[in-house]
Amino acid sequence: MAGPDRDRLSWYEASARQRLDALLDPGSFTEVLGPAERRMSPHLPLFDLPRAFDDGIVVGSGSLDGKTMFVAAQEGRFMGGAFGEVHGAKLVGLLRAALDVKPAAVLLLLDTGGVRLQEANAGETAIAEAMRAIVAARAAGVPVVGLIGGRAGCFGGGGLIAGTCSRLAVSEGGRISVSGPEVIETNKGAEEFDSKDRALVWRTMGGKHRRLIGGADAFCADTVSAFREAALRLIADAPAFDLDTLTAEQARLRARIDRFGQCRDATDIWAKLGVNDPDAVPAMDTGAFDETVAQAREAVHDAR
Amino acid sequence: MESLTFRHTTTKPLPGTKPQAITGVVASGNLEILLERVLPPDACEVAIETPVAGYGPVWEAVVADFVARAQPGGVRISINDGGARPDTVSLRLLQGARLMEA
Amino acid sequence: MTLAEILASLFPEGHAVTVADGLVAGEGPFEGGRLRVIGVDGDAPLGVEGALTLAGHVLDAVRAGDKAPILVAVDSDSQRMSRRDELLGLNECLAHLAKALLLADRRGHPTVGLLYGHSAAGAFIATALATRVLAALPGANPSVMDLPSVARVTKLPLEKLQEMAKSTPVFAPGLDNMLATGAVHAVLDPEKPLGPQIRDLIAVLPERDERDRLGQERGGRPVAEAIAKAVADQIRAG
Amino acid sequence: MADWRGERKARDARIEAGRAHANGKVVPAGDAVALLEAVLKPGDRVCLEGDNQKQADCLARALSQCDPGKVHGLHMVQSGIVLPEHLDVFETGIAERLDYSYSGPQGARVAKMLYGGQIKLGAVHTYLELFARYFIDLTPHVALIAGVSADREGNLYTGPNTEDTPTIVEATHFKNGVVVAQVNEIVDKVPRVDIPGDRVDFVVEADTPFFVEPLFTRDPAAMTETQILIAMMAIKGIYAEYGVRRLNHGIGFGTAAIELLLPTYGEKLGLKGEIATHFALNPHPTLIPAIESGWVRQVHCFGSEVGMDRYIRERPDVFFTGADGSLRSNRALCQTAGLYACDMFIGATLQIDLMGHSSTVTQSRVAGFGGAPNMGSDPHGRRHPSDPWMKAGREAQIVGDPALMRGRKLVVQLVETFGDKLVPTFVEKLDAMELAKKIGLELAPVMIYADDVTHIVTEEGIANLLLCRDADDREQAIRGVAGYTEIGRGRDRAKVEELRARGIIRRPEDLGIEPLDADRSLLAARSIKDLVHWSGGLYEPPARFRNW
Repeated sequence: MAGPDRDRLSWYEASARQRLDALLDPGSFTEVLGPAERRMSPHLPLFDLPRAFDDGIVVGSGSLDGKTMFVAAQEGRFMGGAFGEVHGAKLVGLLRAALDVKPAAVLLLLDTGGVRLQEANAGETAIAEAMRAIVAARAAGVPVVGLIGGRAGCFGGGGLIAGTCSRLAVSEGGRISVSGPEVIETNKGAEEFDSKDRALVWRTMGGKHRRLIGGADAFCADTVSAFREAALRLIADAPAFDLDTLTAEQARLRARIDRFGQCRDATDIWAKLGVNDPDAVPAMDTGAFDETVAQAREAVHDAR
Repeated sequence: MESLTFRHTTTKPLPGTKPQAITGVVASGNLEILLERVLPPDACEVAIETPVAGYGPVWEAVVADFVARAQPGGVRISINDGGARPDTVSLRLLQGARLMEA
Repeated sequence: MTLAEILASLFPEGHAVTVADGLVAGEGPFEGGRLRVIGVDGDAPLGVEGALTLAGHVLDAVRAGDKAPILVAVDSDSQRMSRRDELLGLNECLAHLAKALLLADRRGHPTVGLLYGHSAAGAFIATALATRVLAALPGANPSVMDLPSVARVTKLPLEKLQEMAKSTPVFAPGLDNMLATGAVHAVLDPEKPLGPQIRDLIAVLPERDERDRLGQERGGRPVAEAIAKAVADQIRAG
Repeated sequence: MADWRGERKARDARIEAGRAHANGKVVPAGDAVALLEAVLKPGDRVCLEGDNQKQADCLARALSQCDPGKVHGLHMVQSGIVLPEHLDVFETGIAERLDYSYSGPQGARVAKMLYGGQIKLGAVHTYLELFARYFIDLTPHVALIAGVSADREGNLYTGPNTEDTPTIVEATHFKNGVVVAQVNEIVDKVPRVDIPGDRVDFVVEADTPFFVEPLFTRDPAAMTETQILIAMMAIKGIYAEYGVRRLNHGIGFGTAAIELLLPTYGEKLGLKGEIATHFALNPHPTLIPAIESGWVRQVHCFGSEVGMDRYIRERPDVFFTGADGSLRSNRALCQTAGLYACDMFIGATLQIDLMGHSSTVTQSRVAGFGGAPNMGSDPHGRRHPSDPWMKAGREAQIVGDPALMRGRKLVVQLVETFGDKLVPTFVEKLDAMELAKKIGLELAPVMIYADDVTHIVTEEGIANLLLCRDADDREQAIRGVAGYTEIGRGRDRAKVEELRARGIIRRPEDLGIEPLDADRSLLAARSIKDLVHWSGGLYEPPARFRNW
């Protein structure tokens, strides 16, 4: 295995543990309720499904540039990173502790398909608990920053958690959405959404679209170091959680719907945003894309 | 789910002092391996939970070869399997041993 | 109960709550002050416009500064499943609605959810589950996914799932299971006036999020509370 | 008086009948059925063009819609059974006999229809064999082919996917047959003439562009550590060992991993220019990093690959291109090149038995092998020496006069010991044998015969079968790399250690390879997007391979 060389380590490919190891200051990570404690799902055996020692989420504390961080990282390859009872409760416990301890920030390395169906009610409720705890931490002045670039994306309730964070960093591979492509296709037909058209999937919910419309605050190359730099930047610049922020968010989202509500495709939105060659956006490298983002005023805001 | 446990005696303890390590992910065709230095220095135990029934003899052979090669004395190894192929199991076991030796 | 019956029971002296495109908004006299009502009616899906409209009402209430309680009445579908909604950032809009409710709560508005029909997935999280206390009426039918769909995804026979659902509330749809999970705090009595029942809930609003404790007591979430507490304790201890 | 022009007259009559539906040579798509009913006669030998890549799909649909009362009992002689229509015609009686060589996606249905007697099978050929028989005893009466565009004279532009077309037209036109081409558009002037117009009798303007399967695109994101380990062993233990410069790769992930390791691992070993310089190979997207790093001098292609056209256009020093700039592929010539001009074939298979016979046929699927048996065989007609060929020959030689020794082609099977769903690759007996018995094939569908195989590479090691001196050596060499399959666990451990001492079996450590170094970070590209970047944006992958 390659060591945690954060400049080379692909966020998309890395495991939750590899991401944390490389993201934080070397050797600074302390896990709580780690795998040796074997706090595994009490429910998966009923479905004859294999369990994971950490139930697919790694939580603990560490430091980033010397500042204390609380961190949670979902493992997108175990049950699609989905929220089960133990998985969700670990996140909730971490967020609740943040309210008392007040670390410099909480970093959520989201990589999730949403709720784990085999434990759906527990997962759904845990997401609601997590959102309340995020709001409490933010109101107490602790920034909560989401980092999204894993293969499971950030779907279902995970998308709502992302929308609750102070700031979000996303890479090209990262997808943020409530209903997944397959779910839309299953319910509404392939005419509504052809989930096999992967270019369409990424145009509609991928990192570049989210960044351009202001659904995420930073766009990262697919390396751990890019996410680390973005996290440091975003922590220093996190909006407060108060009436002003939500009033601004209301106006921001309302304006988005007014302006782009008639658009059929992301490329129509990008054209309206002033992007010269919308069809060229998917192929742009990070540098070219950053220049494009700089032209879209919707991309920069404190309204979250 | 099928549970398997194999116990071996080794000629020496696994080098290094790291108390525990984990590698791999429970996913289709993959597995996670947790290693803990909690046994007497000449003992090794491997406990497996697998959703694929009927591969006991294969697991036994894979574990025996690993123990002969790595001599992981003192280590308890716990495996959550996601239906990994034997070569992947071997690779993860070796990766785990290397992590413990670090 | 229908929404009209609920409103009649809540506001015997009349009210100004209206429904448009499945979105509920308005207020009525309540305990010497007023009770604001927002919600989703008629099993309507919640999309980007609906979420912003409801959030707008909540933020207006916060700006009014009267700390009046807010009732979130819900009989909804799931989130609206469409390419357009996702293109426009449905996750932000739904999260914004939830944040508006959580802000109102923090600013002294008691928030009470009232589940009287269906609700599911993202719509459920953004509305009923974002209140301080969630009540339900008998016959309410919250779900994450219906059992036939669960059967399809998990590749387990429907009969087996139905059997498992009897002893394992953690995955099966329905009010009883959501109650056992702790997501729903209480079931109201439709035979009695709803106003006093809501008043009583507000009188004893839980200080902290106690849904995991309820889930533990009721057996629907056997380990969540202990896990969350263990994580919090250990990390506080450094 | 004997009539020496009977066939010629019959052809003229067919063309005359077809002219009723044509404006000159041009036939609208809507009249394709009527055209075919006019030019076809019951019992005709018909070549419906289609292989593992491009398909004359518009003409296939038209043929399947013909009236079985008018058109029936056809003898199909075609490379590929790929589209559903290729088999529909056997259900309706339009066709009766079949000689073919490849049937990837329709393999299961072919097996069922053979078993049910709906198809009278001649044989499952290799591509070259079938092409050869077009000129001897399976000459088509009518050929239905596909091109990109044509002018009104019938001059045909095939585009980068020329593939089988010249061979089919050669056999049909020059032996009194009728050639019908479907094209995506009729133009005033074609970009280049791939088939001269006087060889094309009718041109059908298709309703949709002809279908091409992106069969040679392997997503680096799906490559495993095991495949990388195997690729490392192949590079160090075979490519470098024999100095293989001229070669052909299969289409599996193992060879794709090799392509992606050349600019990284190969570079580290100092092998640039020493190995893998000249290929008979389709334009694999995974070859882009090696080309861009200057490893690859020349590539001749059987066909093209979806999304590679712009890239190829900009790399004429590497690929064969026409005056119009686009790729010129040719399956028959590239197969010949792979057979005679390459020192090595390396590719995967699904099953290998204890002798080393291999097949991709399973009990329920008759896949057909396309070109693999041509690539993966030792051509006894070869007369030019080369270092790898001579070295392999020396290793295999046991007795006799060294002056009369000839070389051997390296035929390497690159397999993981278990396939999907824990299905073992190594077996006592090939499923192909069982299938042959079940459906009454005279010849079991073996892809590569044991006596052609020189090496087997698995994650456990390399077995060099050239060095085996008897049947026991050979069986234990195979068992010795068969991992934890039943075959592998049934090895004679002492014998395997002896083979290792003789260099017949080589483990990763014998090659100086640490299995734990087999990491995805070694891949020159780890995603399709990386390949696009390597190509400078010239590679345009199909939507299904994108995640951006």
